Amino acid sequence: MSTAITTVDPTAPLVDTGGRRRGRRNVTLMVGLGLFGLIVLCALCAPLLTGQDPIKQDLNSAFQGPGAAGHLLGTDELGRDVLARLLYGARVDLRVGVLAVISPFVIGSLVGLVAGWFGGWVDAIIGRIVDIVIAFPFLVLVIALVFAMGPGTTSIYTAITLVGWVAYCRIVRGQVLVAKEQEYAMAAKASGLPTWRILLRHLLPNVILQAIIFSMSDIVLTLLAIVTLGYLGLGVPPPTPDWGSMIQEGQQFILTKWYMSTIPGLAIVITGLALALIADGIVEKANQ
Amino acid sequence: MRYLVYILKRLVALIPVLIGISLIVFFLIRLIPGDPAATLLGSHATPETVHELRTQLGLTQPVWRQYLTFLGHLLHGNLGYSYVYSSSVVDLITTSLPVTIWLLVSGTVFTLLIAVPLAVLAAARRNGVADNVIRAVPVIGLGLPSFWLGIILILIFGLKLHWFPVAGYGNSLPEHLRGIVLPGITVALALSPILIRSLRASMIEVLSSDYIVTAHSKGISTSRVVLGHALRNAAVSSVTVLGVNIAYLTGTTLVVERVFSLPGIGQQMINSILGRDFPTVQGITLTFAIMVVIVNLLTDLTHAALDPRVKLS
Amino acid sequence: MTPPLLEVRDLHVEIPMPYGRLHAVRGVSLTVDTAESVGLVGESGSGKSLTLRALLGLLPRPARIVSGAILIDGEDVTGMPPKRLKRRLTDTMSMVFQDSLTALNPVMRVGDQIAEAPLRRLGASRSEARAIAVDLMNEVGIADPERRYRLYPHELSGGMRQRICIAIALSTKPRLILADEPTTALDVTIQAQVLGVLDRLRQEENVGLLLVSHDLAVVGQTCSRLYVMYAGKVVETGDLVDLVTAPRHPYTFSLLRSVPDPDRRVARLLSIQGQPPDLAETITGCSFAPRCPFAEDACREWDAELLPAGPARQSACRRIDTAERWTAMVSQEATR
Amino acid sequence: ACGSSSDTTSAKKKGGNLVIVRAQDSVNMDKTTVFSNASLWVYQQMYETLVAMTDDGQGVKPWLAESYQMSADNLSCTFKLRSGVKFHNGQPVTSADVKFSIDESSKTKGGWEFINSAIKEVKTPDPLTVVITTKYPWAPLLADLSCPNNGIIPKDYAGKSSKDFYQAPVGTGPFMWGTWQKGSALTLKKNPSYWQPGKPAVDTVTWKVVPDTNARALQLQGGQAQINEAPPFSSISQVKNTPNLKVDLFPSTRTDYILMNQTKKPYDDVHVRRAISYAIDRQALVKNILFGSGSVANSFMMPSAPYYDKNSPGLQYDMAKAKQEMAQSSVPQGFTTTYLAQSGDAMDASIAQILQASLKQLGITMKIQNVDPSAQHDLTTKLQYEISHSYWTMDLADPDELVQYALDPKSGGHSFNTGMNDPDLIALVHKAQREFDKTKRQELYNQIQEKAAATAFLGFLFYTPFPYTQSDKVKGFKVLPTGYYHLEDVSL
Amino acid sequence: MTNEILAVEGLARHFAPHVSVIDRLFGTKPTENRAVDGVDLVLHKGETLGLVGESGSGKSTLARAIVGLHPPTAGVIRYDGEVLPAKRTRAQQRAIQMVFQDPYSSLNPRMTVGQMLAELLRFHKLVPRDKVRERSRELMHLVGLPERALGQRPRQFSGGQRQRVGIARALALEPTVLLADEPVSALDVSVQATIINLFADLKDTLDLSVIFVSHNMAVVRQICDRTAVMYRGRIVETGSTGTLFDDPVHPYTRLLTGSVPRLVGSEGPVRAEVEAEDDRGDVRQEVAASAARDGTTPCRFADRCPSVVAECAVEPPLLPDPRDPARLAACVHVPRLAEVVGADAEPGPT
Ligand SMILES: Nc1ncnc2c1ncn2[C@@H]1O[C@H](COP(=O)(O)OP(=O)(O)OP(=O)(O)O)[C@@H](O)[C@H]1O
Ligand SMILES: Nc1ncnc2c1ncn2[C@@H]1O[C@H](COP(=O)(O)OP(=O)(O)OP(=O)(O)O)[C@@H](O)[C@H]1O
Ligand SMILES: [Mg+2]
Ligand SMILES: [Mg+2]
Ligand code: NI
Repeated sequence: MSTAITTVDPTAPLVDTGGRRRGRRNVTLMVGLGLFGLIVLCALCAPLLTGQDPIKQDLNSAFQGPGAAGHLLGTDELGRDVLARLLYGARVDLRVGVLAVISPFVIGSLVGLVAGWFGGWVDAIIGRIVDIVIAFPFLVLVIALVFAMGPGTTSIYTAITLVGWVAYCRIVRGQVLVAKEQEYAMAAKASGLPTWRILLRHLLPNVILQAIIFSMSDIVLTLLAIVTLGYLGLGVPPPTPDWGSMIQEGQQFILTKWYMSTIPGLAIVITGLALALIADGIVEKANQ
Repeated sequence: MRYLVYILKRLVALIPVLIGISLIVFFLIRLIPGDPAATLLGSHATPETVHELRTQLGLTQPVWRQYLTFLGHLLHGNLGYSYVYSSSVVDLITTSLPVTIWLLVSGTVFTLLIAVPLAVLAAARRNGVADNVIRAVPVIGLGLPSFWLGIILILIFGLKLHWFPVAGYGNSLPEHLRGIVLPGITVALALSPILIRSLRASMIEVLSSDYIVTAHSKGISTSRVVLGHALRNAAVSSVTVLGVNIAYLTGTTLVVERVFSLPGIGQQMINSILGRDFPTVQGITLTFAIMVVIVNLLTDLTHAALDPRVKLS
Repeated sequence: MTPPLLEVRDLHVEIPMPYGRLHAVRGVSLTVDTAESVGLVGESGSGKSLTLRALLGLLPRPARIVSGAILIDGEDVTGMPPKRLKRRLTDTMSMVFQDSLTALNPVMRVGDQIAEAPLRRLGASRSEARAIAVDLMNEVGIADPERRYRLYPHELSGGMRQRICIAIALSTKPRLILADEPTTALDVTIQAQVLGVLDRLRQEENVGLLLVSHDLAVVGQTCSRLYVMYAGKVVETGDLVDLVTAPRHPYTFSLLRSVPDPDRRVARLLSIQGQPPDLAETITGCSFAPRCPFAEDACREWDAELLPAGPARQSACRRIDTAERWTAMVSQEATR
Repeated sequence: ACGSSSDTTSAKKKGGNLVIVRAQDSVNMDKTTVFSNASLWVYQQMYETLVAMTDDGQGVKPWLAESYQMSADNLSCTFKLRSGVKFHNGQPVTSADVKFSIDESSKTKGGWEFINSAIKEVKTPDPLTVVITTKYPWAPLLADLSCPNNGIIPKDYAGKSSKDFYQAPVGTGPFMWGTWQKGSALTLKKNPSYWQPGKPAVDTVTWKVVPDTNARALQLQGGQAQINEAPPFSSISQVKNTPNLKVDLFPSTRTDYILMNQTKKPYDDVHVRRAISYAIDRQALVKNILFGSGSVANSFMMPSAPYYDKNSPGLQYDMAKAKQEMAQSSVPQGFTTTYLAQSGDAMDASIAQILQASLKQLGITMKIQNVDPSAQHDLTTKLQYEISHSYWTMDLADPDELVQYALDPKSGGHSFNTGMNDPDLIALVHKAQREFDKTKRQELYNQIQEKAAATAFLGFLFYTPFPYTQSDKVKGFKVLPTGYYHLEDVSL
Repeated sequence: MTNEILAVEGLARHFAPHVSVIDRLFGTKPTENRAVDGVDLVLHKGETLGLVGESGSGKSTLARAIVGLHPPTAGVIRYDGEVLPAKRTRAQQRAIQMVFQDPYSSLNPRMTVGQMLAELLRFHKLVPRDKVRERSRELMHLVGLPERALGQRPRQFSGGQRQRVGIARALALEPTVLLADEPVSALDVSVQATIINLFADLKDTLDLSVIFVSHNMAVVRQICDRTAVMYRGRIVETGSTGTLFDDPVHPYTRLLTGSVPRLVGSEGPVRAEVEAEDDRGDVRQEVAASAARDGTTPCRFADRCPSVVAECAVEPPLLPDPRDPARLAACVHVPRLAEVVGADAEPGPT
């Protein structure tokens, strides 16, 4: 019966008959978390994994290719150890990436929650603001903001927050519009619970999933935005090792020393992959 | 007619958004440290000459006056004069805008060419090897910055293989066509992972829906079912995703234009920011915003054209 | 004697799941004759839909037929190469689904959806296909078919949509329609109309009907013969009136007693205690035994199979002999 | 890329389109106010001066003027114009045009007028004679007249407004105005009736804006451009090994410095400045930043400039001395400071990081603050910075412009934005300006260089050549120490 | 009447789709959806009132308006003799509770049953804090669930069990009036029976007054004392369940009861296959024309009614049946019924 190429999922939820089904392994999520955990671990254990100082210059042994003695991944133009910079850079980037996503996430979700639930003029006003912010291409506005505030991590956080919250707002608002018609929301309302409680306790946990999933790819996009800011000279100030500035510094030598920008680039790719897997895993888990 | 009225409505609805945008642009630019007059005059300028130029440029007026003047000009379709080039901003934009639009269009086309077949394949072979590869590999496009990807593409296809010009935009249509391939692919590589994911997800959802079973039960061929029934439905939800992301990635053109030295407004914008060329930055940001709005409008129209359930209102 | 239009022998369907294999259909055998209307009832999850979809080769993704034979006009089609099999099955049968809104492609004009099979399969030209579609719409009782041809599913009411579904099913000129709860989503008044259409098609066009429902009354109104399914198996079969008036399986009996009667108020409905068995596990003995008030130890051991239970009737109960006593026992319990 | 290169080979001797890729676009063609090199190098192909700088950058040679004669009192100079020279519009060049051109530049505020500040009057006794008088004896006069602002344009802007004129300017140069797509490309056309017979060789010159370093290199390799104006030093060894490409390192007047703001503590302390100056490992900078293509600086003046003193005792790398100076300073324990870096400038970033590492050894914690070029310029000229980096290139064959800018705060530059104000040095600077005797003048400049070095008002870093990568089809391309080039000599 | 606990008078709830400022500029007028359009209804103490009608007739909207989820467009709701204000007091809110239709979406998937109940008990201070768990356990017993259910999340229950949880949630607030919006229609037949039985038991033990919304006529017949038939936002007939089913007065009620499938005994499929294959087209046109002329609202069933007459141009109010004043029907034929007592003039069900 191989002609039956239809793909129909069981729509009727199953009655949970014990631990067996709950204990079902979610390979995607586990691989994603594992990979991400590994990256975090590498970042945390950077001093253990390499004896090198990421900002220690050795101008006499610059530009050593990967595999050079004492420098597994080689050295950069100032003779700093690339591996050490990569590992310590993970600390910076994960922090920046996560921090730069958390505040837009929180702000956007809350605003979206309020807009979706109350509707009416509240929604109309928020909607207009969202329209305006969304009308700017992300990078254009971030660049302009960072220019205005001057380069540096604080500016990057602020700029990304100011621009990034709208995405979360839109996602959450959309979800709330659906969820508030759901009977559990009505049930909460009918039992006389105060609005803030309905919003935070009943709606939020149910609408936040999409935002969390989005935040996974958002972290990557944010890292990338930071890298691009670095390319335009607005990134994390030196000598802090960060993947973005590593790529940016390496990109001057891309034609001669291709690995200098490719190695940190791959680090971002792997992080992106891990986060994408986590996002997929969350979706899978939610559908279970 | 339905579409015309709709477009008209959307344009009217645009007015407050445009005012908001102009406000942001105007005040944001003025927050950027650095004095355009001083920048223009360079190292030998004396405070008096700087002041003179400031007065001449209208920078000594209160900011709100400047804004009103700006708005007034805007209503006449006048975006002011570039401080740096001393030519009209509208002229600057009209010469470089087609390049950017051309880049966006080709980027979108390449995105579709890359993403649609891969997404369909991945959805059809769900959880198979092909699916996993298709889901994992494009992340490279997402994770690697455009300036890196662009250079690598130039190295391979421009210098090694000589398939496409190393850079530039050319002067004739065939040259434009050849010249836009690599930049277009660079944009597409960043955009397609997102589209692949979205399209794959909606394909899977669509393929598991009842009407696909109905179609199968008619006994028509599988390819007809997938392409004729499933893809169009999956496209309905992915069009929005594509639209949002084109808008989002309009910013990428900034970098791509730089790498491929395309004379588009993205490159123009960076230069103008660096040169404190307020009117040009304003004009270009405004243009970007309008482009995004238009992309959104086109998205909605496409969505409505694809999905009869959508009412245009 | 001519072979029946459709015969299914000992059909088994399994669904591989991460936690094991779900043995959802466990040896279903049934026959449908030309122009006959047969009902298949049973509670949710008993495997009715899977059985039906298996017949058309349209099982959902991981599910597959593990054994069993499908005979059309007495010919075993199970071994055919996939392409021919699909053709043969869809030539003979077509299907109508429960939810007409999701069963129709939302972005395609309903007329085109009906015309698709004639156009792509029967080699009709575009205008011929269109004419066929309009005829079919007429046939299922859609007024003003020319105009409605151009509408999209969401622009039609539920009853209309279900008629379109039936027209689509008819578009392949089938001899048998498999209807999976075709009226569950409809209002009673509309339900009556749709059932009327199906019945008229049977009488006038000789299209056989295999109707799946969990609502005994719906089946009862339309069909002449019934199969009752429980946990992936047919537990009782027979002529409708016989089966309803004198059930020969305790599950059928309880089912009949648990539905309220629109014409009469009963003191108390009978509710069957417990849950149906987990289909992922092996079931020994009668699968209804754990819930059956009349079960004895032997019921949990025997190799449950359909036994003859009167003229043209079969039941998978070892204790048919006690059937008369059930009524008494149950009414005692209900009054308690 | 093959296609275009075969085109150019067929026109080997004459003609062809020369494409120069560069990082920045020109700004404006107004010779009186525009300083940007990117504009200068373009408009110099259109406007010519009375005298031109010699190839070694040490003096001037006749150009539009056939000959010139200094008066005995050193207060005036008489120029004889070359006859038969015509502007691009066909109008012949007369002394009236020269007077108009020079007066226009002296008059226009906010531009190059300071160059002409010594000029008292331009007189035109006859159509081919020009007499220029100065307010006081002024040694750099001839060099000043070779400066691009004194390029000769038609009188009264050939009847146009100055604004319109500079939109499509007219001069006598080897190339005429073509098209300009702002932000992207500027093209000049060959002047068919140029006064130097047989020149120029190429039909058009296009300056293409390619901000990305790699993209510029790739375009050169791909044959889409013939000259790369600013290849990074890091790529030079690679280009040397690429067939069909060549590298030139033209001696330049570019010198890089560390700026220290004396109006901020503790940079007012000479010991601190000296300590920092001693702490800079210039050899390492040359090796790692210039990839060997440059030399260590010992003076704020450069070898390619006249009156440079190669024995000037600029402070050199010596950590021990640095620590010693530090110990004598007002902040022996070190201090915290912020380096104002130019974002997007790889060289600046490297200098900053190397300096950061060196200063750490002196107990100085240096933070790096990135700002964009415009803001950096803004902040340094307003003396709102602590320590930063800058460089200088000469515009003319006389050191006075630099010396005055670097040491006399009244020249408008806050002594190279350091806030330095040393009356002795300022007196010496003015004395040197009026000295016509070469040996005496050399003597004065030697003194200035020595004294200035002792104050460590700038941390002299290194002298860099102008790196240019070219396709090997390009012949005759030469860059003067000021960065100027004569494209009429170039052929493909 | 003294024993009425809840009364609805002229209740209307219209939905106006949101029309943006821009659309208004372009002259788009909001089209109102009159989901509930003037309902009069009385619920007596201890009674179970059935509410039937086709899909979209406004049953849920009416129920939600009564619970206070939709502010009414017009009309009042009287609870225990008092008009309910727009903002109900906690006690009033608590007194009228609702059981929802869909057992899958009516429970918050991220809360355990215990948390859900505890939240309500604490917020309404129904029991002292230390008694919350005990009361929760009691509620579980009441709806026939094991105590361990308190620790489970909705997805770990079957449909029937979820519906029990939904009932427990409503009962936790100790209401006097319970609205059940199609509580069994999403359930399997065998499970349906247990929930119906549960309702019957609870009603007796807790002395609840219940409004039971359903489109399943058989279910309503089984548990309701009285029944109201709703058609396009209005009640068209009320009466005690038995009489209403056996002898429907309003033509719509007749259609409804006649369409109910019957297991055995009915003579095959119901007649009305294609709706209104009709001979009364002329009358309908006349009704529409005269209504338009006089500016009246015609009877809302007129366009489908097999017994439409010219008087139907004016929508009749609920009229008492001359044979039995406890029965009301909104049909012009009602007053005439006195003449035809016993002789069924129109073709009706057996
Ligand atoms: N795609 C699937 N994946 C996993 N399990 C499935 C799938 N489809 C059906 N099942 C399971 O197979 C069993 C039989 O399902 P089936 O749909 O045939 O039941 P049914 O009798 O039609 O029930 P209903 O009345 O609810 O439609 C059920 O236990 C169901 O959960
Ligand atoms: N929140 C709402 N906003 C707009 N329209 C609504 C809303 N809720 C209900 N309606 C509309 O009101 C009408 C009555 O709906 P309601 O849900 O009350 O009907 P119902 O009788 O409960 O139907 P069903 O049997 O399908 O549940 C419908 O036309 C519906 O579309
Ligand atoms: Mg089913
Ligand atoms: Mg409802
Ligand atoms: Ni080539």
